[in-house]
Amino acid sequence: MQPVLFEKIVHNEELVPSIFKLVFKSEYIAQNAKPGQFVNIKCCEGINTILRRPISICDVDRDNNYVTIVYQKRGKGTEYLSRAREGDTLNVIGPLGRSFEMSDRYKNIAVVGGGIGIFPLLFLLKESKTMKKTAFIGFRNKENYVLIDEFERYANDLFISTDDGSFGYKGFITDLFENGIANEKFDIIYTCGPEAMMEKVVKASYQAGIPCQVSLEQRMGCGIGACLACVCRIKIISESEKENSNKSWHYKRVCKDGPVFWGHEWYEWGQA
Amino acid sequence: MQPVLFEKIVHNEELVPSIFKLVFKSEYIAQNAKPGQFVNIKCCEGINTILRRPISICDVDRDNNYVTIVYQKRGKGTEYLSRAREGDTLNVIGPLGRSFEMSDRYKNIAVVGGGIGIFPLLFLLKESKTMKKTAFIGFRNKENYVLIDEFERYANDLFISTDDGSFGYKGFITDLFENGIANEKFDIIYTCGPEAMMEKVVKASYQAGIPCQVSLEQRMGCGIGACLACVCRIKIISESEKENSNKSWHYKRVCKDGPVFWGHEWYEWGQA
Amino acid sequence: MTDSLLKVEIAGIKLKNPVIAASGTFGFGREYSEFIDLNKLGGISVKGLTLKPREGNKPPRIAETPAGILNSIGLQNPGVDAFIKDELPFLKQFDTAIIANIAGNTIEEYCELAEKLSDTDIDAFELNVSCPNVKEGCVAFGNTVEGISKITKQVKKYCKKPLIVKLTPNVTDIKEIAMAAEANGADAISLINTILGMAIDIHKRRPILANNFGGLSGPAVKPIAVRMTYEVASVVKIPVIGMGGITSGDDAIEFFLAGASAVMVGTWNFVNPYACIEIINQIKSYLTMYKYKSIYDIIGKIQLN
Amino acid sequence: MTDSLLKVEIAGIKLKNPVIAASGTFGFGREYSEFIDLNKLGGISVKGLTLKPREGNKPPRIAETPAGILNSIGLQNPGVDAFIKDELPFLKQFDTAIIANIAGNTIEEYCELAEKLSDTDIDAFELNVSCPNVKEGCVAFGNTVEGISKITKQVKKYCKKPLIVKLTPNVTDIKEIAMAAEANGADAISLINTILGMAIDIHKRRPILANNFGGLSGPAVKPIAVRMTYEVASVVKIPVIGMGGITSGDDAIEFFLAGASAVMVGTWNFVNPYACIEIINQIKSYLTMYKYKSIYDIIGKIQLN
Ligand SMILES: Cc1cc2nc3c(=O)[nH]c(=O)nc-3n(C[C@H](O)[C@H](O)[C@H](O)COP(=O)(O)OP(=O)(O)OC[C@H]3O[C@@H](n4cnc5c(N)ncnc54)[C@H](O)[C@@H]3O)c2cc1C
Ligand SMILES: Cc1cc2nc3c(=O)[nH]c(=O)nc-3n(C[C@H](O)[C@H](O)[C@H](O)COP(=O)(O)OP(=O)(O)OC[C@H]3O[C@@H](n4cnc5c(N)ncnc54)[C@H](O)[C@@H]3O)c2cc1C
Ligand SMILES: Cc1cc2nc3c(=O)[nH]c(=O)nc-3n(C[C@H](O)[C@H](O)[C@H](O)COP(=O)(O)O)c2cc1C
Ligand SMILES: Cc1cc2nc3c(=O)[nH]c(=O)nc-3n(C[C@H](O)[C@H](O)[C@H](O)COP(=O)(O)O)c2cc1C
Ligand code: FES
Ligand code: FES
Repeated sequence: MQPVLFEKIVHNEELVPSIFKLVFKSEYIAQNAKPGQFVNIKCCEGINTILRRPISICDVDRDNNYVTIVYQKRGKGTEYLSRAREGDTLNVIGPLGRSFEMSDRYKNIAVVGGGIGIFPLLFLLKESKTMKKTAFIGFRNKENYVLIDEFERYANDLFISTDDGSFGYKGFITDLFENGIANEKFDIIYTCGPEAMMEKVVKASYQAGIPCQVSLEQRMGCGIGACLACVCRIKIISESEKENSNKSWHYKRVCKDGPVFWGHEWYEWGQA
Repeated sequence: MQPVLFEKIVHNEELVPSIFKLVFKSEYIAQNAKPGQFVNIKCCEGINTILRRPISICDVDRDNNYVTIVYQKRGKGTEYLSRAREGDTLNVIGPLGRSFEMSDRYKNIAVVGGGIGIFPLLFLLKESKTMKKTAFIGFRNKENYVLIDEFERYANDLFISTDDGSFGYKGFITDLFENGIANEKFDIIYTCGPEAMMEKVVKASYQAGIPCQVSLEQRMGCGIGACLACVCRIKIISESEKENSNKSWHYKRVCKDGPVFWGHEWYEWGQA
Repeated sequence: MTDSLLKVEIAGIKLKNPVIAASGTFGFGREYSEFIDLNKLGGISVKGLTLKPREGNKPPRIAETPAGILNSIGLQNPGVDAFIKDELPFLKQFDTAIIANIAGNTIEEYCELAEKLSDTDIDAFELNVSCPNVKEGCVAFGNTVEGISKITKQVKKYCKKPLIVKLTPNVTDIKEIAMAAEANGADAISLINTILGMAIDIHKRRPILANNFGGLSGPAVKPIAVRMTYEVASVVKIPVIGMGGITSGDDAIEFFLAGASAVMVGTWNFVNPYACIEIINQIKSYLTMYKYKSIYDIIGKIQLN
Repeated sequence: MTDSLLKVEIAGIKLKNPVIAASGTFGFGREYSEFIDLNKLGGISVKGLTLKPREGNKPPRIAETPAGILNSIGLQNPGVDAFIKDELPFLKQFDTAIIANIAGNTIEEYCELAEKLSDTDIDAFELNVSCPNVKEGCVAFGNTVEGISKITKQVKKYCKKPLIVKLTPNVTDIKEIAMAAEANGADAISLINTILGMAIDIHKRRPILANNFGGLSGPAVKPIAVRMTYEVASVVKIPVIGMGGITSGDDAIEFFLAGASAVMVGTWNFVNPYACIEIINQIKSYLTMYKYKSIYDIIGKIQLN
């Protein structure tokens, strides 16, 4: 049985304006989490917000059973969460969802992340046992950028861009990535971030013939696969399924069938 | 203009199980409060509870601008309030409502209180400048009783009862009061507590020809007199009003016309 | 100090801003005048008025529910004559539109109310045919096309001021009711009144309200109110005044986008006596942030998906 | 371990307790079986089934509102055949009543669904004539006396299992709809389905839901649901299953007192996957505290003021 957990918050800190790092102690999640999975958090008691908020797992410390998430304060839920203090209880379910496909076959991996999409990629870099790991991460500007030290630690090559050029390359991270993919034969690409960015990454990977995984976002109800709120369009690829359907796509659940999907399954790259 | 105040909580302590004493700093309320008035508190931010909760003012320290309220944890609102900590902000409006009639004419006063009704009476005893003050206060049992030291300090004579006899007289406080009124010529009686208790007090005072004031409770909306949610039946006494109405009573607002009313105005003693 | 950004006109009445205190939540303005400057409000819709004084329902008259309240005041009011004599002069000291919310047991009563008030200084009528808390008449006029048509047509004859018809949400199809009001002479529509509800004290095993049922208002009803505002605004040409659960400028903007030309704020006044004033300022900030020149730039400007 | 305190019978179906997972919020039980022991539930009403598989509406399909949610799933489901083949055998492993919630575009589709499912192991039908999220049919059958009469009568002919008719709250008078369902053969009534609502993203100036409108559920609707449960229970003789905003045993007790013989729990499962189990325990505590011998001791036992 999967538990609904009530865990102790160890740390909750504003890293840069409106980006918070929260660490909580959870044996169950720390021991079971895989990169790409998320936790679903009740951000306040009572009805001030009701639905749980999905947040990717950014790091786990399996020795001490610490789980780290990094989140942006956006609306009501994350605002409440931002005020949690050390010692408070976190009502959390997880780990949830399909993780990134990690295999020893992939010797040379790349991650491409933008904004809040970088957090699950950090966990992936850390967990990946290969020796060649390249990270492309993009930020709006210098004020937004976080966890650079951690990315430096777990990636062999790190490329950074900011929209305004206040740090690293000025422009889109996809420019750097398209450059990278031209020079380097990656075995797999993992991407998470704004849809427009992921679309470019999927296209470039596809053209280069490299498999690619995307991590999607959608508004969720249950977070466990029961309510069908969180769907996205996914191409029908298997021949048997194609035969049974006159459609080229079907809706899949981000919370259960995803959040990680193969780039080429992601219907028309982006949700039209 | 009357302000909506955001004041600092200085102290919030559980006196006996489920009875809390909360002290906050408020120059406006401390300088303006009169015995019998109440404050109206937003017990949590957001929508977990929405309406403000009315709580009587139990004490003020005008030198230091401290205001004390004592409240019982009953439902959602008081439950939230019970978890407020020192340094938290209290969203409060007050002082509100009509206070007890205190006059130098009343040399020999008595208060009769039961349960949570005793708190406004303590403030009254403290503020009253007369030398003869008798207090009758009733509790369910020994575990419930609070603020005895304070009552001893401000009353010249203190009578205590508990329903189960675990402290003081065993039985209703009205027994002690009916005894008291037989032996002592009070100039005025003030009462606050359960309706059944107040009814007995009003009757006994009436029979003894002593003026009596009651403090009523009702569910409130606005707390300031605008919505007409909190009404109670009040006898029409003035001759001119009687002429204009074919009814013997009209609805008056507990929050604005009360909470303190004259016992003889309180229609049929109790709200039928 | 008027501000052209926020000016709106509803059925010929010029409002300095589109925020009006909702009927029944603001009395006759006296109590809130101790907290805020009434001159700053777009308008005030006064407590529902009847021909004769009314005592209203038994207490308790209010219950809290999740993100909402139920009320069963039952139209306690001093009667229209006392209003004209004692309350209106007070209200007219302020530079804000005064809307007379009227309710009756029979169409004749509504007509008589309209006649009496037409020669006073009020700025408009709000026909309350949607109060769920009184036994006779009232809501019965508001929940059928026939009922609303008849009463609007009759009362309109006696109105020398613009007539706003206030709709009840307790209907299958609010569009047809709104169209019937429009067709029969309404100058504007306001909505929503409260939704009929019930809350039970499980320990006493009785309804909390002495009246057993009450009208639901507050944040809980907002998505229903926004939907109905959109539905009505999309079928009538007359202006729509939206309300139901507004607590902030953001909430109000939802109603404007859905098609409301003004909004009313009810329940939230109880929680925050400054609510109307803060909402006016928040609407202004939103318009300024997006560089709009006028509130009209957002009225009805929702783009459907 | 059954417990006679909580046993109820609805239209001949024996439930070990009166708490049923509400349709559409519990899928086909698989996901929640990872959190709770489905054997402990009184029943499960499965996701609305249609004759053919349905993809449902575009996302986003959910929005949060004050104390509620709007959903516009649009009846995504694998179709009745896949249900019978792939899902029902899984569900039948558990000792709990299985209710097939069915929806169609035409009365014929409903009849065909009833026919197909009649020979399976389901325990009852729940006629979903109240889903606000699909364009064709469905809710149109549910909001008039004629519509509900006709569909109930027709579908009933094909039902070899008890027929529960689920009502929409988006009507002027739910009593007449309930009586029409009863008169035409309904074995029980369940209510309420969701209330039509809308939420607007004021920065994008578009509805949050891709479908523009959605159905409101969750705590916000509770007072409306309790009122309608009371109204319906007081005019029909068949059992009533109440729902709408239940989050706790206390909430459930309100519905029992109002006249419900069982309750369904929907939205709150999302917030707390243990919701149904906790509610069962809380109902038990309440009955025990007041020394009741059976849930029947409180059903409809509200005393009006
Ligand atoms: C699988 C997954 C992983 C995520 N990981 C992270 C992360 O690591 N760090 C981070 O900062 N954010 C992450 N997000 C986005 C995060 O869930 C939203 O920012 C958050 O739910 C916003 O909640 P709110 O109450 O602050 O905003 P509100 O706008 O008040 O939320 C209202 C409702 O909309 C939903 N919602 C709003 N924005 C989003 C969104 N972008 N995606 C999904 N639902 C949304 C909320 O969950 C809630 O139900 C992730 C989302 C998904 C689906
Ligand atoms: C003038 C006045 C003075 C009061 N002084 C005190 C005091 O000094 N100490 C104290 O402990 N209590 C006092 N009370 C009672 C106190 O207001 C209620 O106990 C409190 O509102 C309960 O809120 P809750 O959220 O805990 O309960 P809930 O039952 O969850 O409240 C639900 C709603 O009912 C209202 N309500 C519930 N019980 C009462 C009640 N007895 N009177 C009025 N409204 C009620 C609440 O305000 C709220 O709107 C006073 C009440 C009034 C009217
Ligand atoms: C206590 C109370 C009294 C009300 N009295 C009236 C009234 O007399 N006439 C009327 O048309 N509406 C009345 N209403 C309805 C409000 O004007 C408004 O339509 C409703 O409360 C929804 O808005 P809100 O959610 O902002 O409160 C009353 C509402 C409340 C809460
Ligand atoms: C996401 C979601 C999907 C739903 N799908 C269905 C459905 O397929 N059939 C149906 O009859 N009701 C459906 N409903 C309505 C619920 O069964 C229930 O009537 C409603 O949500 C009120 O209960 P609640 O407040 O406990 O959620 C759905 C509700 C939600 C929230
Ligand atoms: S959120 Fe319920 S299925 Fe994904
Ligand atoms: S609570 Fe509004 S008038 Fe008293």
